[in-house]
Amino acid sequence: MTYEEAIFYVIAAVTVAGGLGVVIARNVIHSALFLIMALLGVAAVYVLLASEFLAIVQVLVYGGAVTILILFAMMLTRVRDTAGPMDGPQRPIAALAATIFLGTTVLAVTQTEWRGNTEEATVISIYEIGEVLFTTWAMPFEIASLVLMVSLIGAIVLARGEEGE
Amino acid sequence: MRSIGSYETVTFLLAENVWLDALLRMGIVALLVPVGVILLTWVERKVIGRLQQRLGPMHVGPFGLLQGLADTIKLMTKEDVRPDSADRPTFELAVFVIVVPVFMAAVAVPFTSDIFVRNMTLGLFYFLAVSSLGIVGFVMAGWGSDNKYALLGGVRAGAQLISYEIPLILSAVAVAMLGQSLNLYTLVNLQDNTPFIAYQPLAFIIFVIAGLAELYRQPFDIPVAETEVVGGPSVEYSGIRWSMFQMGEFVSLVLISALASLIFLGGWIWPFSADNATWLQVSLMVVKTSAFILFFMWMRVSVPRLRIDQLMALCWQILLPFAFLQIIINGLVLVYDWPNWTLTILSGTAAIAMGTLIYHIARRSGVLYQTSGAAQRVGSVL
Amino acid sequence: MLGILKALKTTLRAAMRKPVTVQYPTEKKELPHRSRGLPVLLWDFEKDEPFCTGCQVCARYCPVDCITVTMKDNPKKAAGKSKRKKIVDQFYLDYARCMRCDICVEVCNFDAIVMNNTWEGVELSTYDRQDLVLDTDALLKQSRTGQLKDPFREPMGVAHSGWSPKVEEEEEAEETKASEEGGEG
Amino acid sequence: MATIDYTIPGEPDLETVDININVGPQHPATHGVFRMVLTVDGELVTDVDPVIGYMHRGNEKLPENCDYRQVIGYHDRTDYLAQFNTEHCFVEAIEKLTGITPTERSEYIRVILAELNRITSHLMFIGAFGTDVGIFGTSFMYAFRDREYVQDFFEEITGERMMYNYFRPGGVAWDVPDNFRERCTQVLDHINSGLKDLEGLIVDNEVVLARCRGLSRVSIEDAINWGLSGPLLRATGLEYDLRKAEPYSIYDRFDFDIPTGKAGDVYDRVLIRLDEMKQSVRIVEQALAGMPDGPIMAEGMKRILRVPEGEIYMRVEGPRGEYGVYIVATGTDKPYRHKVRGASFSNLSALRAMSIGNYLSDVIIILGSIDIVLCEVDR
Repeated sequence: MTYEEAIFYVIAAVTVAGGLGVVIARNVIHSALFLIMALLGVAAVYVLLASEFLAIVQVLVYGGAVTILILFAMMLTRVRDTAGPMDGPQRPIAALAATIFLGTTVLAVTQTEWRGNTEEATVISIYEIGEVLFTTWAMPFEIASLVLMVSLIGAIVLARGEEGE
Repeated sequence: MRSIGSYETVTFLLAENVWLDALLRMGIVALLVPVGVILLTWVERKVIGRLQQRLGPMHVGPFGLLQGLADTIKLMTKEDVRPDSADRPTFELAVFVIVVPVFMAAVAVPFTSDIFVRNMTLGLFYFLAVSSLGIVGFVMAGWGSDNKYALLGGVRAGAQLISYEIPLILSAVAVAMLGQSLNLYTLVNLQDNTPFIAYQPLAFIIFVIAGLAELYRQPFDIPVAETEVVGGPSVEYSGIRWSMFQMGEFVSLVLISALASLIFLGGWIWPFSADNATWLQVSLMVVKTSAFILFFMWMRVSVPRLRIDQLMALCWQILLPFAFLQIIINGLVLVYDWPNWTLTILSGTAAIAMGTLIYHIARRSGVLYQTSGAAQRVGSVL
Repeated sequence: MLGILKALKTTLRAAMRKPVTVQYPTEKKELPHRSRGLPVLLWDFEKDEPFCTGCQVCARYCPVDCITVTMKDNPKKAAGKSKRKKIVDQFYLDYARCMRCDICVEVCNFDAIVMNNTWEGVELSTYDRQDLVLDTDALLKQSRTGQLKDPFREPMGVAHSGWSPKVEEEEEAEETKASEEGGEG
Repeated sequence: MATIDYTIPGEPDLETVDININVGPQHPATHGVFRMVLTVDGELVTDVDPVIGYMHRGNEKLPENCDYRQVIGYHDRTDYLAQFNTEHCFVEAIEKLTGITPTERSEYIRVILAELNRITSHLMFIGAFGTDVGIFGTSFMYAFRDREYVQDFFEEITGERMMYNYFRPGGVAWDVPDNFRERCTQVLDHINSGLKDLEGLIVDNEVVLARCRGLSRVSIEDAINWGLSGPLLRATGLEYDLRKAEPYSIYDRFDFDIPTGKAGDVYDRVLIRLDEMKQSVRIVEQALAGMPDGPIMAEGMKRILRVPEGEIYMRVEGPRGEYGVYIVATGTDKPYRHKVRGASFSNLSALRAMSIGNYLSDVIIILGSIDIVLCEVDR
């Protein structure tokens, strides 16, 4: 086992633990904190795959911003511990759905024919990402930003409308 | 061995092994940083003392030089109190979540051409991303302490730090556009004739303001406001845990100052040549970084605190549009290949416009910052 | 922006000046002659006995009742060494209660009590509140050892403050009566 | 109190709650041991519940068992930042009841000391206000630096730094030192130069402007209805100062202005206090020039001061507003009833109305701008 592999297993364990924590923790804030842990674990996996840019974006957007907003919303609510049992009559359906999802994911990962060299991490420089983003994928990129803009304006309109009432 | 990253240069400090080398460098950072912090607390108290016509610490050692050490010993031996109703794991982990990202950020900062931990292609980006993680720590501390002051402080910290990340990153991006690189080493090397501040005065001002806010120092010390939330997230912490907050604060102070001098003031090169002697590089960096640190301390004793909605208004209504303006200016100049001096003129004009705008808004405070109406809306949303 | 620059200038200007603070425990500023520390008793070096006769006027006028005095016959009078018929027996002063109003000094007819105008009169801290109740010896110590130099006693005994200088017997009686009346009222 | 619907539309289960925040009695922002329970909705204060009484020491009841001259010491302790002003009020009341005329010299000494005391009190306000707004102790240090000069001066005269107990019915306890005039001029010089520092720090500072302009505006009618007095009242634009409106002592001999504000907001209150300090300097200068020599205690003072039967309400313009004392005398040497009207107490009653709807940080400033002395509130 090389260093990288050892480190990968540690990171993977942390990520999985974080993911489990999200669903198991009875306290919503703890869940959110476990989510940060899982997301950072994923970022670490990106680093191992030499995708630094992706890792940094993951940290910046998910680790720093998105989860803070989730925490923010939860801190201001009164719910501290999830009241009542965590399962209900929908338990078998949930189990079925989860199994199907897991199976699909495993199948997808093992059956897909990945393009490029999967034996070794491909180093993609930020210049290449930039170039691809603004040439080949310029249209989807712009559409995505347009969608975000629309939702932003929508949020502002909603917030203002509420105030006006 | 598989590549672990696209590092431009891999220089070995001592051991010819990547892992040992990294460990060694990290060890040096982890050792030097606390020492620096101990000295810096002394400097801060002394500087603030003089600005307030006081003497500052005088008793421990010559000119009170050992005051920081004495404080450290005192804090380490102090009883570590944890409120009974605090959420234990969150409360205890929070300080690490605050301190560790700061140390991680320290990795990316090249202090001179030789003294650095790791020269990263995405150094600037990495620094900003990692330092944003500390916010989680503040929110954790604020929530985990089970204290209303801490909670309010945590909420304020979250809101403020997240918001000011954006102008901070955008102003750094402006510089990165100009240098066509995110590598701090490259960015510094580009400034051998003219530092970027000459081309980007607007970005520089935005960076300093946002940096101040990221460091939550006056006039942006809203999360830790002593007279309002009694120290905010750190209110329930004592002893060594509390000193971790202090350490995080001071290391960030050094790092932000170092970063500002690297990307705007030409780091270890300007105003001399690229192949300065090491001592010259070190002294250049020390002078530039200290200038920022002293400025931040100076601001601390001279300027009162803003209110949270004014802070947000400043960020979203003034800094952010102007940061975008700077990026647009840079884009225009780069795309149409206008000479560099147009950059100076455009950015300088925009900077003056921003200053005037802030000046007028503050004078007519009743208009933008009315307590009722717009401001109340922000409050109820918060 | 301009106002902030002005504030920055102000603090910088202050930094150029000499600091106004002093290193207190090692470096003490001089106390003015009239400084009112806590009250102490004076020692009559000529007769080698306290000035205080234990007349209790200070105890009566103390607004916070921090003084307790008892009187005894002066043994030195019998020996012919002193003119004082009566002398203080026990004098207790609770420094923790004293509010340093100076009234005891003003009413004293024998100039026997003064406010300590040295640093010893203000610097006192103890672990036990009881230690702040001083007895005759402790109160006289400052004066006897000569630490208390030149206490401020000019206004004392002069009609300045409205308190009468001399004890005349009728006035004494009147005063006692008055205080009794007041007590009833 | 504004009623706010705390349910989020469309999310009936997600109910937001207000939290109560205790500011005080142990809090860096409260002046003294004042406590207020703030109900905050996020950052917005929806209710303020002031709690007083932590400092109650029976300062009105105790003097009923005290000789008139012993009471002076208790008056120092009602408003411990304006001791000479409070003593002045009480001493004047006794003099009016008994018909004693204080000597000229002592009147001048009293006015000089009272005005200097007003300056120290306002300096304290500016210092604490700066800290409330968030300057890291600088205004406090500057204010205390200047206060120290005045207090040293007071110590040279009275021997005490805080509880002077110096005024007496009929005059003052003892004469001022010989170098009084020179020292007083020196002190005034220090104040004049020190005020420049404080002005540089606070006046026209954009952050202060943004924070304090338009904050907690009070109209003249409201101010009168709430019983506000002092700088709070004058900030609304009403030119009402007891030194002019109802001249006591020898204030009618001096030429000074009453600074008034326009908006009645926090910023005006600060500016007024800065201006008042300058006016006080003017009064002291005039008083110094006119101070005669002579006795400092009225003739014919008896050992026991018996006040003839009667009652009086005497009021003076303290730094915080109208400081009054009501005395019922029954002919003995002790007051039968002794009531103190603290300016802070009345001013504080407006806190709730001024605060609601403002931000948490602003409420701290509003409280600071009232400039309470809790000893005067609780008595």
